[in-house]
Amino acid sequence: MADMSFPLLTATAVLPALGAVATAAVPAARRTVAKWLAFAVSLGTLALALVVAMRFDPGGDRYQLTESRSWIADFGVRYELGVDGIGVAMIALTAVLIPFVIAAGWNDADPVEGEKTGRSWRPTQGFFALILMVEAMVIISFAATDVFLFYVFFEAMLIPMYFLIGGFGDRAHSRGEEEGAKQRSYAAVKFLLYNLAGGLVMLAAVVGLYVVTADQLGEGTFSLQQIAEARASGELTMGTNAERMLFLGFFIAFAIKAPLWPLHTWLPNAMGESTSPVAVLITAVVDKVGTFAMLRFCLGLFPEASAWATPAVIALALISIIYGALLAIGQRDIKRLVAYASISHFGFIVLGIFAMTSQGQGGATLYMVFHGISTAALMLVAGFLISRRGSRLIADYGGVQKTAPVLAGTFLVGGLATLSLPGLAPFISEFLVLVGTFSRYPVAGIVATAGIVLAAVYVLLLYQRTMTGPVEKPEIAKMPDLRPREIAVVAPLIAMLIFFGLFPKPLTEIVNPAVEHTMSDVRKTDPETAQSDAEAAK
Amino acid sequence: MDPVNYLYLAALLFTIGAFGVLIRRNAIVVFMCIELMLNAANLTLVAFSRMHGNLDGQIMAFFVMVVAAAEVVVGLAIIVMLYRSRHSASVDDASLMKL
Amino acid sequence: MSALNASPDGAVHNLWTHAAEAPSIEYLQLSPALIVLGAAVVAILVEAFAPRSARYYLQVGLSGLALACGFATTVGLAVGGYATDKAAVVGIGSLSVDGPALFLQGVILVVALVSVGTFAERRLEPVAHGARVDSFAAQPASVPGGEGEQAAIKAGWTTTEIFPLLLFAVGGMMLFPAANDLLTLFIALEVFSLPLYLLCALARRRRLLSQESAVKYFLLGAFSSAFLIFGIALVYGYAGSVQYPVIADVVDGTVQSPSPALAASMSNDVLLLVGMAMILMGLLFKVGAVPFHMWTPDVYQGAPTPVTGFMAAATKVAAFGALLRLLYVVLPGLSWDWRPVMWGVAILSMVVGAVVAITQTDVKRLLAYSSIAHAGFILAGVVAMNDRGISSVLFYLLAYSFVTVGAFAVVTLVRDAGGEATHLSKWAGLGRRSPLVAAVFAIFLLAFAGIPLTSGFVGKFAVFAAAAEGGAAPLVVVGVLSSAIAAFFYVKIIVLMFFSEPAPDGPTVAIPSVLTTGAIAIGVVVTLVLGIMPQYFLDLASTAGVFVR
Amino acid sequence: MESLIGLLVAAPLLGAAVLLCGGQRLNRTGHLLGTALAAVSFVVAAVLFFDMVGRDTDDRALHQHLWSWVPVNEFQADIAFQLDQLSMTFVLLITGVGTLIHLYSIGYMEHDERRRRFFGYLNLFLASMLVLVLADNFLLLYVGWEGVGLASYLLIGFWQHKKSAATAAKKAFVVNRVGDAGLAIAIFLMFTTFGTFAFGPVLDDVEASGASQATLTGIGLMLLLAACGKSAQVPLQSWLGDAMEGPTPVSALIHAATMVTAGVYLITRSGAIFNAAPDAQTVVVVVGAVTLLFGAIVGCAKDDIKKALAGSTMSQIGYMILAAGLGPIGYAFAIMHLVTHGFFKAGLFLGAGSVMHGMNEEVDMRKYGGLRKYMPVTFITFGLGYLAIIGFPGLSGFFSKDAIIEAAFAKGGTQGWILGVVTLLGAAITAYYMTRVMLLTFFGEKRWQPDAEGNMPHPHESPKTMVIPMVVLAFGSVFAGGLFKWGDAFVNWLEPVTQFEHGHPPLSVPVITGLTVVVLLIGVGAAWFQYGRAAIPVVAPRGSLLTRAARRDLLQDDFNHVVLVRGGEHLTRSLVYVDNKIVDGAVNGTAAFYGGLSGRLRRAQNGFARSYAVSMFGGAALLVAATLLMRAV
Repeated sequence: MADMSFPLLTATAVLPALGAVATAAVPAARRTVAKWLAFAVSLGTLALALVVAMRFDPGGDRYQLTESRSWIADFGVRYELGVDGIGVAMIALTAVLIPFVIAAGWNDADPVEGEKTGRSWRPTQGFFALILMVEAMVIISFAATDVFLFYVFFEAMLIPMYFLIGGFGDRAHSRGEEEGAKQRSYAAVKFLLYNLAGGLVMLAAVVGLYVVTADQLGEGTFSLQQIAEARASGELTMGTNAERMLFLGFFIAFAIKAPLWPLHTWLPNAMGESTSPVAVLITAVVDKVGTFAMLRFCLGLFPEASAWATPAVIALALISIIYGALLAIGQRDIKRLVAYASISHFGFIVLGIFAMTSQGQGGATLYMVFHGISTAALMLVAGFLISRRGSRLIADYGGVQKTAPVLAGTFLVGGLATLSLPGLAPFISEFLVLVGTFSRYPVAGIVATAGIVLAAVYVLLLYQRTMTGPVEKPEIAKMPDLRPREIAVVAPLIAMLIFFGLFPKPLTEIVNPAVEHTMSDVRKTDPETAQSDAEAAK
Repeated sequence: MDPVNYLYLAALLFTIGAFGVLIRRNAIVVFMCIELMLNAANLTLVAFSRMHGNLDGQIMAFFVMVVAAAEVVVGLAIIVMLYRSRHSASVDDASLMKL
Repeated sequence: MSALNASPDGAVHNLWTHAAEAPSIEYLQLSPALIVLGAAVVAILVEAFAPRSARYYLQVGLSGLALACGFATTVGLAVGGYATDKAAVVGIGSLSVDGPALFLQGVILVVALVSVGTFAERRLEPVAHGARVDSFAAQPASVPGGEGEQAAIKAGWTTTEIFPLLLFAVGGMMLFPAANDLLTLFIALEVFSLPLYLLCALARRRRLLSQESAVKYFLLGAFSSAFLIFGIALVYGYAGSVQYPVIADVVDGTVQSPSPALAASMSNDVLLLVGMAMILMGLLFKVGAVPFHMWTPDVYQGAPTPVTGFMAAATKVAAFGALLRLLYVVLPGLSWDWRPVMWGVAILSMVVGAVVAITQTDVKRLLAYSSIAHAGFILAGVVAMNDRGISSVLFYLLAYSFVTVGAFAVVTLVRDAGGEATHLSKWAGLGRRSPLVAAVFAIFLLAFAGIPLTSGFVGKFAVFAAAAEGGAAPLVVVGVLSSAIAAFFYVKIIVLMFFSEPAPDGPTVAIPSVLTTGAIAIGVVVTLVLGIMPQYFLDLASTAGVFVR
Repeated sequence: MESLIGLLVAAPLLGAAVLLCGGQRLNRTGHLLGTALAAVSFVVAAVLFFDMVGRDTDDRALHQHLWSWVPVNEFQADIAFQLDQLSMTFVLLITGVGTLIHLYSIGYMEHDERRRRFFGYLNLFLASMLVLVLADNFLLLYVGWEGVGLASYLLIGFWQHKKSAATAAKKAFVVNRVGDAGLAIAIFLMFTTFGTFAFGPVLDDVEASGASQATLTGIGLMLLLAACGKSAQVPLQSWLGDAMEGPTPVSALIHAATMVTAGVYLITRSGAIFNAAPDAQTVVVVVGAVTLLFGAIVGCAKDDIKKALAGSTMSQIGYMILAAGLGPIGYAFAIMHLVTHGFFKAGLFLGAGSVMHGMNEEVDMRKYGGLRKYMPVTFITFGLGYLAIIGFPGLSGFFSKDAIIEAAFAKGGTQGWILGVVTLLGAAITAYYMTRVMLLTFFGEKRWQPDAEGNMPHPHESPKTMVIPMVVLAFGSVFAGGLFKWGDAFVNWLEPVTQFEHGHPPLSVPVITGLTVVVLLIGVGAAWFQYGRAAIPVVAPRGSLLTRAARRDLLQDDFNHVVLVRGGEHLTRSLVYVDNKIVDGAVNGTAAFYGGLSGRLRRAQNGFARSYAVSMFGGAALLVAATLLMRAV
């Protein structure tokens, strides 16, 4: 099944990895070279990702562009790559966002003057190298169809992320440079340990999976397809409890990454302390691995257990939606506000996944993509704002749109996307998730709908407090508007939001078949409508 | 007489030695106690050798003695070194490293 | 001796009749150990007769050569099939040359070879009176700070005895996992322990700490070996022999026509159980498992760092090898009795090691505690009681030993006026000042933490998988949780190195010679290769993972 | 012809895009472009209208399918337009009035440096509003629905430097969001019930769909909730008053003529569902009745001319909702009143704007007085609008409102009587407060006050661009009703879409008409009695309890403030505390726990070799004991 043609997916992942190495190797004095190199590499990766999207045939097999080599035969681990529509969408999202992240973070990692460091200390090179490294690892984990392979990169990507968060926070901190550094390393450690703990729980489950397969199939395997086939043919039957334990092991790890209430508290710290491009990287790219993995691994490997856990998961998702939104309203810090908003949105994604309807899961997938874009837009503009004023506190702003109308305008568009205004992309995904949920769990659907009202509240509160009102503070009176580089970063994002808001078909076309497969994994079909009942009755 | 008694004696010696290690401060004495434990082992070996009627035990006893001798060499060297540098052979004084 | 217990009846008579004919010794299979021990003897002669000026070079050359040859022959034997189908019990039944033995001997030899580099390193210490010196005392016998020491330093003396000591230790360690009877086990233990006691005492800086560590190590080590030998005596009393196969038969009760004495003693399980427990204690002491771990932090901290690295790596390898053979060859029949105990020890080691390490402030102590936790992880693999258990432990030891040697080698580089700056506060901001060293150390830490793409992760997975297969799922859970705790302090160091401002009086990173650089490089390479492309070594471990019986 | 429909939307959309992204260089010409594009849209509408009239009644509806929007197997949403008589009516109203308001704004916003953006927003509004009325499925309608919400948000908050404006804008959007949520849920229900939400399949044959009565009622109520949000009906009316913070043309276009009537459109459009769900209809009628009184009462108490008019808007829309709730006997009249109201209310607002323009943006009517001499045109046009809204016989308001009152009576039974009386009462109050406005503003002696800068206002007639629209609208206010009534032209025009059945009121039509005229005169008389003769204090007297309540929008705003705003603040604040101290506290607590444990455990490592020996010895003992124990058990 694995066509041994050109390993496109591997190439897509390897290119940024090599780029990372090259970028890191650029001499300390040649910062600009490193920046352009990294940017070029990210564009190259984008090109490859687009080729992947082109080569992908929505009508074809479930997994395409597959590669399969033996890796650690001893554990039955194979280097198996392959993408379904969802994978393609996520890889494309990653590849699209990274160039923006790099461009937005252009000057975020320039070394501070008067910092006594060794000759070979190269923060800028490191920054961009780490970003590319994360991209490579994320792409692999989106493409991996071998559980172990996925796990390896799911865990490994924590390390570069950890350095990005801990090493390159906002220079501006409301409570001074010193406190800032402390907060930053706290956030980084919290991020790493929280996710590592989740990952280790998952490791136990992975070991368990290995034992189960080894026990029943003679030799252990982690290949999604093999396991699926074995289950289908009845060779492999997990005991109910075993399956549930394994499911929990996986789910907890993903719920932390996603993050789902009550395992979310690392996100506000991480997003708050890191520079906004890194924050985008966290919430728009890395966290998506969690929700993606729920869709592919939790449902794919443990359908019965997923069905068993659905009520609880939906409850948690609903809590996340409402809780996240309410906390976002209560925040004083712009970035933390966006973080809590993201928590609310991840609630929607999880809700859609576990609604187990094609609208819900399709919507969830689109949600991952669109939330990525919209958060990127909002967060990056917020970053530009913060870099101008040197403060993250909402109270330090007001009346910005008088002095920097373009900044305010783009910020508003980002905000409107976040509250999923119709006509912008997120609306479609959110509506699909809600419809999908409602058609199976009406009450849950209605509760979740309350989330859209709250979203309006926190977004517009933020806009009102920062952008409108009289200009009272001198820093704002002389605040410059967006620079060309910054406009170049935001404009395409907004364009994408509008385009997909009106014409999401390119995405839905590749996502729908994949969702059908997932639905068949969990042996679910969409609920019947009264209409069709009536027709059936006739 | 019943060789089992030798076992009891050996066990007694071993226990005495062990407790000596636990309660005595002087490094030399502690070391002597360890030697005592080794000899208790020797006694046991010999006794069992006798009971089983093969010579393995006795031969091993010789080995143990040699080992003990070697330990004396090394041990005394170390203890003397300790004594010279701190003018005390108390084990408890050597407690710079803790926690 | 095989002749002796071949026929339990009429022992005295046999002694005479059999002593006449010379026993046959399989020199080929024994050659690795013989080479090393022989070289050790030669090294002593060098100490005796070679002029001071020449000794250093002679010793380094000799040790390096000997260890290299030893490794070569080991590989040769393995290739020659002595690890698998030609595996045999040799030396009149006292040693067994088989897969695990050769594998572990190979590991020990390479570790030792690398350690020779760190032992011989002379670039780190500041030049004393025009002489480049290593990190060992000029004249150990002299009083610290006394004029004797001053004179020795002025004379530019160095303790070249470390090399023969190292060789003896290595020889003992090679015999330890190969020992096929309890006596050899005991002898080998002493042969590698005694030199280590001495090596611990030889630090050039902070000699009081060094001596203290030596005393503690010696007393406690002797204490534990006393238990060991007493346990051996009891088991001998039970089985009437110290040969593994024989004891195994007796334990399984499959011995044909036992003599009346044996029949009598066999009926008394208490002998066996108590003896077994004491022997286990002796071995667990060497691997540094809770509650026999307390020497580890002090000794690791006080001993000269190159010695610590060697000891931490090689001793664990040797001791776990012996433990495996004992449990898998001699006592499988008793597994119902010792498995629960070992479970407890494993859990304790994992948890205590990880938890106590959190609050450590000295790099070497911290690594010591982490080694305790790792002993716990390895024990989890040991108690699996299946083939994968053996191979996973072998692989883990391979991975762990190189990470350890490398890590301690890095520790030797970070120095300030007082020698090595081992206090963590000194490491603040190291990443800013010398990113390369910090990055390398970070890699080792991540490997300790078991992050994917490092050898540590593969090892951990192998061990846990074996344990889970062996029905020890709870151990896996505990292991996972304690590795989560452990991750905390590994991360703490990384934070310190990269994210905190460099201390004004921070240490400098010495530029080492090729010796240490090589050691560290090898460590990094092995760590990454075993992390990314482990297949070959896993195969090696699993083919080697069969004991000869 | 179909292809033209897209153009209706495209023109203003293009305008919005160009004006908002164009940047400074368009500052000088932007407003002209915006107005021109609005006019284009109107012309296209006219063309389509005459084409439609040209075709015979049954195939007047036009369809334009642009592209498939969101296809996820069952769930199929298209970007497709449907132009039938109902849509057509709205399109004409929107583009027509819209164009006039654009024209008016040229003058009104002359001195605002952000005029370009203002016109951009106006165009955006037109586009969204047209999408709303042209959509052929509820999801696309939803897009327009929130689109106008956005435009209204931007325009209310146009003077963002005023805190009050920003707040009002946010309030409007959020309150509307509540309604939007209702619309969303209605769509969910439709999807789960009919498997689609396109107008055709859903509305054509509701009975056959096998949908339960409960479901239909649910859908109806959710639609009503949406309507309440958009059309400022009780209980979601609170935003409309504050919305007057926006520039007056906005109030005229969005918050009088077009957007606020979207609710009426929604209910009329989905009439099929309401017809099948009588309970829902009853609720609609009740909401309408309550609101028409509520708004009227509020209108009586306000001294701010725009707020007074806002109250009246609420109440007039109450009429429409009520009519729509009556079912087939009411739909047509609802729409008819909607159109006429569009004319005269827009006219009134523009007049108000013109007055404010002349009075240094003063809005307090108590500081007006005697303006008829100074701004004659404004006076006349405003006056005509006034006569129209109070339903002076012969003017358009008279016909449309009278029709609704008849229909209300025709509902039959006690319901019919109650509704009839309510509508009559409403008519009386309307007459009262509108007369009050008229008197306070244009009659009596000057009560002008210097503004903040201390310079006295010297009122003057507004510029041409402002006057023309007022005049045009005045014409509409006068004649529209008559034209519509002429041979029931309007009813027949809408009949194919909304159905129509003649209601039979218990009283004969002339009687009802008589009654209306009577209550009208009563209202006017009362107002003259109070404000016509006596001098008016510049500072409002304390007034009766009701008056004071009415000034504060009958206290429902205070209710919202206390319950929702304050409550919400407390909730969020406490949740933040919970998140930091409890949820996150658990995390940090675990870390702290291990730290403490570690600190305690490491004390065992006390540095004394002998104590280490003890632990070894103990360990050995344990080992032995354990092994023996294992054997024992």
